[in-house]
Amino acid sequence: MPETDSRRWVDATPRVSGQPLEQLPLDLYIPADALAIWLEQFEGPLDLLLYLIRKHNIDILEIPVARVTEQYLEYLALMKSMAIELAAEYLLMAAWLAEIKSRMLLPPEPREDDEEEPLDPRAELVERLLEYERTTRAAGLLDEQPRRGRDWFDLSVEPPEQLPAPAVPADLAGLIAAMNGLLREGSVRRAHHVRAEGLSIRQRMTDILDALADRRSCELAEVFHPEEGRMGVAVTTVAVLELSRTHALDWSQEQPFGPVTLFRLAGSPSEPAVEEEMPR
Amino acid sequence: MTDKVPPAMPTGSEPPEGLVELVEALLLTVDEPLSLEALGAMVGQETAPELLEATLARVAARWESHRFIELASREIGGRRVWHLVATAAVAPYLKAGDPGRVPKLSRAALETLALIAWRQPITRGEIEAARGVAVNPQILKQLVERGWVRSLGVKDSPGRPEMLGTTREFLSDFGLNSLAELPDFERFAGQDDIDV
Amino acid sequence: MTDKVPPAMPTGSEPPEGLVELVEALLLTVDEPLSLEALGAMVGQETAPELLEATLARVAARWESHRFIELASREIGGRRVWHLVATAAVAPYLKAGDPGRVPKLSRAALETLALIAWRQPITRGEIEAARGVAVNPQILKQLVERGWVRSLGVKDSPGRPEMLGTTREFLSDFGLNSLAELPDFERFAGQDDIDV
Repeated sequence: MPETDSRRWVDATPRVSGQPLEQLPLDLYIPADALAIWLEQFEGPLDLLLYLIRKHNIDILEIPVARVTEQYLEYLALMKSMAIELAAEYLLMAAWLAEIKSRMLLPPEPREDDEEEPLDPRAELVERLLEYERTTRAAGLLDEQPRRGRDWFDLSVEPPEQLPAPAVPADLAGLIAAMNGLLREGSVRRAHHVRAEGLSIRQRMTDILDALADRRSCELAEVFHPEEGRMGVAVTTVAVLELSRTHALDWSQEQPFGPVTLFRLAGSPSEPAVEEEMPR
Repeated sequence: MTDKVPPAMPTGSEPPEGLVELVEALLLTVDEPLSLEALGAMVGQETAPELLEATLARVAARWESHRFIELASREIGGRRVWHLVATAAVAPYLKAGDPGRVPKLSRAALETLALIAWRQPITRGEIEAARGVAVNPQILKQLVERGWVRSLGVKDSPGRPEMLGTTREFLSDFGLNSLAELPDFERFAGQDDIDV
Repeated sequence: MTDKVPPAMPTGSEPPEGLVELVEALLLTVDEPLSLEALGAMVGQETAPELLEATLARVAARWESHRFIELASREIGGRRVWHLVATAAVAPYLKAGDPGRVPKLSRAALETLALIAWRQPITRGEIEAARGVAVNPQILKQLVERGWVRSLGVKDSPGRPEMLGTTREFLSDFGLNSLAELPDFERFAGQDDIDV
């Protein structure tokens, strides 16, 4: 695809078809904001071109490049006038159309083997339009296909408790998707006004609680890992502070700069209570 | 939800057939037990709880004679929830047919595990707050039995809630060396908020 | 399986009520659609396939008048499988209860998914060339998160672009048994059916 000509078209914008474009294309008598929404729905230059070709019942293999280019530029000017941000691809396409148009005016380039017909300057454009048209139809077919979660839903009853739970395979992608879904719904953020801690801090919080798993107290020094450097010390400190802030542990210090002791608050960890009632 | 067409609902307490069938379908489609509130939110807020209860009674009656499925209800976190369950009579048949079964974590289980992984130490109440529904004890049990979730002790706050965290086995099963290898969502979430 | 008590089974082709209820329960308990063989293995090998077929017909009849649930069957790898499913009629209610549930696919997402399905392995650059616009990373992320698209590794060409393809879940969510069931991509273009 030629890339050199895009600037030329940008310079020409104010004078599309020789005059500033103030009037909508004839077939577009719709309110301006509805029009803007409609224009924004084009999926790109190929989509817009295909629309123009279909609208005017043009044979895709015999595109009148001059006419189509003119209309394409009109639509682009219209989109610009509605302050729709145009992707660079639209401008590249404009440049490409202009190039094809000018090559159509020149005598055909002779082909090296000169057995076949001379190369049509439109050939590549036509191929890309056809490919995009296939894509849109394939997408339409997919959309019509009955789909789980839209057209039908799995049903299930809870299996009887006597059934040993089969080992579920670990599914990291599913796990990440689940968390992402929760965050997107916003419920997680609302429920947690706590400043976001990084996962390394979360990990350290768990490690510290672990150190207290089988005894009532331990020295702060035991959970520091000097080899981790300043970052590691900071992570541990934040983890301890967060744990004590949320009443997950307590700490004491006999004298300033003396050793700090961490205390487990109560009850030793056991199997999580998965029984029916849970105080809330 | 303007595209929702709730079935016509008379004010009398006798639930219309359409509502009974809808509640039946919802109980079978959603993979966790449903409370009256949850059902109400789906069926339409204007549905009176009494009507929903009458509807559940009708659903129960429809399945009462069924040898293998029943409507069960239980209390979770102070709220009554309902779901359709297979009775013990199905168990021997399920074992026989096992080979083709590919077990998968339900969405509810994945979300619970995700919250435990990313937000540990986390209490059950915090999971409930984040997901907006009561934690199904079956799901926690499943995660504990699978060896991925464990208790980290209790918190000294009202109710002395238990803190949950993931295990070493969780890391190794999910191919992680440490939790820090999980994507850090806080930044993503922040960006999403700006976008929307 | 000595503890299994198959329902009494007369030799006539009319399935006994107990068998109908058992098959119903199995269809609802097992996560996957079941073939006659799978059902036979669970119910008991001695059950004739004809009897199972008659039983499935009875199950279908029981749910026929239900507004939201039906017995669906399809062909997988040359074998017919059955499952009980909720129809699209429940969708608005599920959405009301959980607005975050499965977002709609945009046209851009559908086109991207179509290219990945038909042209896999395909790189991002190839998708961009075919659609004429840059690929929005959010769309790829969405398709990966829904479990439909995955990486097939990188291509040994400049920039080592990633090759994308569809997953097994894509097939099952779209009710396909294999990619071969998708019509030939080339057939999508043609002057004849360009309707304006």
